[in-house]
Amino acid sequence: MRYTAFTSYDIVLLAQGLGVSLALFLATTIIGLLLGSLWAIIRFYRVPVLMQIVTVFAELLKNSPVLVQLFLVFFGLPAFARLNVTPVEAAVITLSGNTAAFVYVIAVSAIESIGRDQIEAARVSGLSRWQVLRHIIAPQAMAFAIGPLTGLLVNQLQVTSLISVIGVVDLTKIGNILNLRTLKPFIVWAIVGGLYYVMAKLVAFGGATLEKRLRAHTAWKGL
Amino acid sequence: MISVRGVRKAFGTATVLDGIDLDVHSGEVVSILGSSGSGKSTLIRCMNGLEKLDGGRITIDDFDVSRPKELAEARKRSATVFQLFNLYPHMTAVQNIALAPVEVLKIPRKQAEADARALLDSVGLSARADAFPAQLSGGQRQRVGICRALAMKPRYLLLDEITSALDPEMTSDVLAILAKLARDGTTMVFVTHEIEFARTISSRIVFLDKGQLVVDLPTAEFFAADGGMAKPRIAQFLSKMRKD
Amino acid sequence: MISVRGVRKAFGTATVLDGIDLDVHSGEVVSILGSSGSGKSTLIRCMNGLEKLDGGRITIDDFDVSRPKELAEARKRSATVFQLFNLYPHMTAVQNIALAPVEVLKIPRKQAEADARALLDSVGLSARADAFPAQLSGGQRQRVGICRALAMKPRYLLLDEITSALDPEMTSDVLAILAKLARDGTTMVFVTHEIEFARTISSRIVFLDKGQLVVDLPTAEFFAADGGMAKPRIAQFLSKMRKD
Amino acid sequence: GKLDDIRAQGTVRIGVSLGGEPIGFRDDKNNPVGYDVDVATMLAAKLGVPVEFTDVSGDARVSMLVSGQLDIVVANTSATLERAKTVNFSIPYNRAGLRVIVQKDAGIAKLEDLAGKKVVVGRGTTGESFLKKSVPTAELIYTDNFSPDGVLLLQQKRVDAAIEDSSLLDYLATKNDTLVTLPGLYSNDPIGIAVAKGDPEFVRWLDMFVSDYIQSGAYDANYKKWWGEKSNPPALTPLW
Amino acid sequence: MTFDLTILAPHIPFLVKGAVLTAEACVLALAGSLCIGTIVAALVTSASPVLSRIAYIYVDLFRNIPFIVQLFFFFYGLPEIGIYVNAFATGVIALSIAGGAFTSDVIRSGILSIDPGILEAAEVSGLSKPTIFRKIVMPIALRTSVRPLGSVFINLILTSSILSTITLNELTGSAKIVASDTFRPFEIYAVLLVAYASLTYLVSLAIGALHRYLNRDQTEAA
Ligand SMILES: Nc1ncnc2c1ncn2[C@@H]1O[C@H](COP(=O)(O)OP(=O)(O)OP(=O)(O)O)[C@@H](O)[C@H]1O
Ligand SMILES: Nc1ncnc2c1ncn2[C@@H]1O[C@H](COP(=O)(O)OP(=O)(O)OP(=O)(O)O)[C@@H](O)[C@H]1O
Ligand SMILES: [Mg+2]
Ligand SMILES: [Mg+2]
Repeated sequence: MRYTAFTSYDIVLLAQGLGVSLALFLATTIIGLLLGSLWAIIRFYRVPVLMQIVTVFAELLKNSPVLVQLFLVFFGLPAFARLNVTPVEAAVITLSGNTAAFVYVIAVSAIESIGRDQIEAARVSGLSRWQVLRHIIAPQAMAFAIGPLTGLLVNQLQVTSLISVIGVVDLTKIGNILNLRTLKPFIVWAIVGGLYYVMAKLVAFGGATLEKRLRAHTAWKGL
Repeated sequence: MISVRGVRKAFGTATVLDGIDLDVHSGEVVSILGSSGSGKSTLIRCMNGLEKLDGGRITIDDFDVSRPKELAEARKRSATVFQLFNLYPHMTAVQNIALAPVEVLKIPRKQAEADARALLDSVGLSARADAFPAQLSGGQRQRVGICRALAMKPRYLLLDEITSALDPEMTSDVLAILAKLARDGTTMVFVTHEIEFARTISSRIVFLDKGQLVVDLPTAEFFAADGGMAKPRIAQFLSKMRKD
Repeated sequence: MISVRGVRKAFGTATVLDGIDLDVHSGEVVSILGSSGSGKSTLIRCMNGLEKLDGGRITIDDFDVSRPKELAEARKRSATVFQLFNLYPHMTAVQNIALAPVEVLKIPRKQAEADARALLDSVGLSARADAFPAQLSGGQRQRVGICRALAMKPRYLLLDEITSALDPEMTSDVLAILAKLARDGTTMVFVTHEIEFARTISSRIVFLDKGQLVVDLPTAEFFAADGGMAKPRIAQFLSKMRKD
Repeated sequence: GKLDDIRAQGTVRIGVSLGGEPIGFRDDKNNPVGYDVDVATMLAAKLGVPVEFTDVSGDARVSMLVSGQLDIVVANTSATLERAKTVNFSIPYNRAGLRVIVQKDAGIAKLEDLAGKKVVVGRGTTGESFLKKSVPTAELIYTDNFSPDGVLLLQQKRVDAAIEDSSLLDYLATKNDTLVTLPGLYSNDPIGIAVAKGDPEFVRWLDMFVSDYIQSGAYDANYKKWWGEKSNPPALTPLW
Repeated sequence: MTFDLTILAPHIPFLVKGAVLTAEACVLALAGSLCIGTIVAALVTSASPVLSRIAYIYVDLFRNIPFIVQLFFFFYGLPEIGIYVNAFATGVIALSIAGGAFTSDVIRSGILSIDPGILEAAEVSGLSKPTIFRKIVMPIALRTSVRPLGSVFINLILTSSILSTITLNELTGSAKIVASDTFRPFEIYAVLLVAYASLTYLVSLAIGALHRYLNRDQTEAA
């Protein structure tokens, strides 16, 4: 009765799961990065009211479990707001918001890591706040942020696995399915873990390359 | 014209500027002398709107630097060279200099960078134009800082101890450049410790002591035995000058 | 004794020090003059082991600074004041000064902090002892940097343009302190742009030009018309000095 | 009503549990198969629309009904009074009993022997509440999915016993010679089709469907298909 | 759909027990990952190629493999080679190791943004490398990285909910049980949200205070 052998169909299934995870990760990362940066900019400009809202909202998002947020969006929106959301929509909404909240925190501390003296020099030469942000702060903040950001994205990549509970068939869910069928957890999780590892490596590699470029001006000699 | 009226500035409980009045008319070169910690840098920082005043008013060409809108105008007309250079570490010398001209004055990048190179050349730095600040010697950084201010072709130049890291050769080169700018009508406010320098270049000298402006005299009068020198505080200050 | 033998140092393709030989005997005070970018700071950085030599050898009291073990010994005997101060931004003035005595010399913290306050007092900074670097004026930071080096009671002092941010009053105070240390036998290597300063304090003057040591003479000879002044490069350099 | 909604939306979204054979699992092509899957397929056929399966586990199956993410759940759901407060059940289309599986060398011969032993239960299953009541001193070890987590714990001898549906455990015992099942069946739970509250007519239609399923002989055939020709399908009473 | 929290009243003690377990695991894991993270960051930025290589491999491995896979490996995998560790210890160790990888990354970033001149000043004053690291590098690095560190810690707390999969009835595990007892998932989720938010908010507050303390020189006069 039990089909414990691995078949070629499993590869198709893994590929599908990988595709779903990857697509979801990319979509939520892009939205999250944009949204999180936007929030940080709002804070940088000290836009009244909006800034407070953003702070509270980001606090809320990053301080609660993604799983719970996911449930609230997926079950809550239809039940309380009469808005029907598909599992994929719910996943995109939740994960984007969550990523954005953490991006916001990183962006804020990166902005703060830049010496006040430089900002002063730039302001005095007549650069507007926006120009200071773009030419002085952003490039250096990026160099600072790229480390934590890579860490965050790698983490978010794994967080995408939570969405299987609302029926999105992502890579982790595929792992579960195969594990259940074959009862060979080590092979299955080694393969699934390996795939996540490869995806994460790509993210980390991108981060490291970017960081090297952004830190061209300082040579860290090591301690 | 730069007008400073009754300016007060305190950090916490320490009053650093205590009712400063000072007018700098167009074309004038005014030197600010005073001992370390007397508030010279702070006064400069107030003039370009980096510190919030705790009292009084500063205008540049009638633009009040306490008002954000007017401050932007004031800053377009003035440029500052900082005591500690404050270069952008992620940009090369040329990029440091060209940034504001491109962004604020909307000069095409090509042009701005060519101008920057010309400026660097005039202070003997053409060979280091593409180095990052961390790769420059102290004096080289200071020269980049000076070029960065000059690139804005400002009407008003605020200079905070710009010769501190310069050797005598370089100092005289930079002075020559500034003297030429002064002849062309650029108004300058100098903070300096080099009294001879002040004597050579400035038309007026003011003396700060513990946040108060105790002397404000034309250069000749300041150094006259019956002028500034008559004040004991200044006589004491000047007497400590190396006798050379 | 500090011995520099055939030292070469290049950044990329640019040779910054090109075969330097220099001996500084115990009790001597040697000034290094030279134009901006001539390699003065780099030479100091080589002496305290911050730059890897591309050639040659430097020893302090016979400890080779290229060997990690010996470098530690060399550093215990020497102290450096930096051109750009390099204060620890997260520590107050007192903490900046007391750190190394506590950690390296194992002086009890209480004692070390009391010593630090005494030092600060001697440079007129007792009121700012508990301020962070960001809250200090340029000259104040420089004085903290000087105190930090003195707190180690070093046999060898390496000083890179320590007076650049000091006003004349302060300069003469600091000089007095250093002169006393020199009398007590501290060996010093100065980098300076102030020729008069060099003339007053140093027993020997060396002149760097484009990474080469072109002159090494006792002070009196250096300034003698038939000594250093006879060399055109130096005459040119000195002639640019402000005539005062 | 719901019937019209389903026809209007063109497919029926049915939640099934693919957590263990023969109720629901995946074949070598990873397609859902099993007893429940067959029931759901028949149900969709009677509705006249194609089916869209979602693999649901644990408490999500109830939540997804309530929030309207699923139309129907055919997921081996025991029809308890507690659950009936939240969702509606059809008449039973199957029955299941709780069984206990133990390590051969653990010295457990009857239910009472579980006292003080480590027993695997699924969070929120009927097995959990049964054991809490009948052997309060047993040490419960919670997993979200009996398979594979509970199975691994048993295989690694880190627990003494487990309580689950007989269908799963009987199969497991035949595969592991260190494990045996206790003879008793500790319940006879009705398994019902669950739907959201608020549409009695739809429940009535489902009752008719199950009655038809039983009477037409489809039940017998389906049961024997999955539990073997020699098995005895539990007696089910049609309403209609 | 009604929303009635009073239903949960009888289950509160049970949930509190779960929350306490979560808190215990998290406090231990936070301390663990801070220790590991600091040491690893020191190794990564050290001048020794061997040490930094080793540290790099550690970070690489534990940051890039999903936590749940690591956890399963520790809990279900190690027994296969004869290593039995109980669920709680497994959870704390796994969290510390994974958290340590993320922590070290953040600290490394902070270290790299320190002005090299400051380190040179420390070096020439004869301070030993460990002292420089303790007294200069770490305090300055922490100044800039407290906030991202806060995020990592918060993430760690939230990640601890995965421990429910290795039989621990921490907050999430208990909530799942209560949810299936009461069939009131919304109320449970709401409680869960508040519970985790409170736990993490405590961390946020502490981080905020620490941030202000470490950056006190940036504000105007003391
Ligand atoms: N890290 C570096 N990378 C590349 N070039 C460097 C680096 N550090 C210094 N240089 C170059 O080496 C030369 C010597 O620098 P050094 O700092 O020794 O000069 P200096 O004599 O101290 O000058 P100043 O009086 O201006 O301080 C300069 O041309 C400088 O640009
Ligand atoms: N952010 C700050 N917080 C507290 N005190 C400050 C701050 N900035 C400056 N001060 C203090 O204000 C006083 C005046 O500083 P200022 O920088 O104006 O001095 P200065 O005249 O430029 O001295 P120098 O010649 O040494 O550069 C000093 O005592 C300094 O310690
Ligand atoms: Mg100043
Ligand atoms: Mg130098």
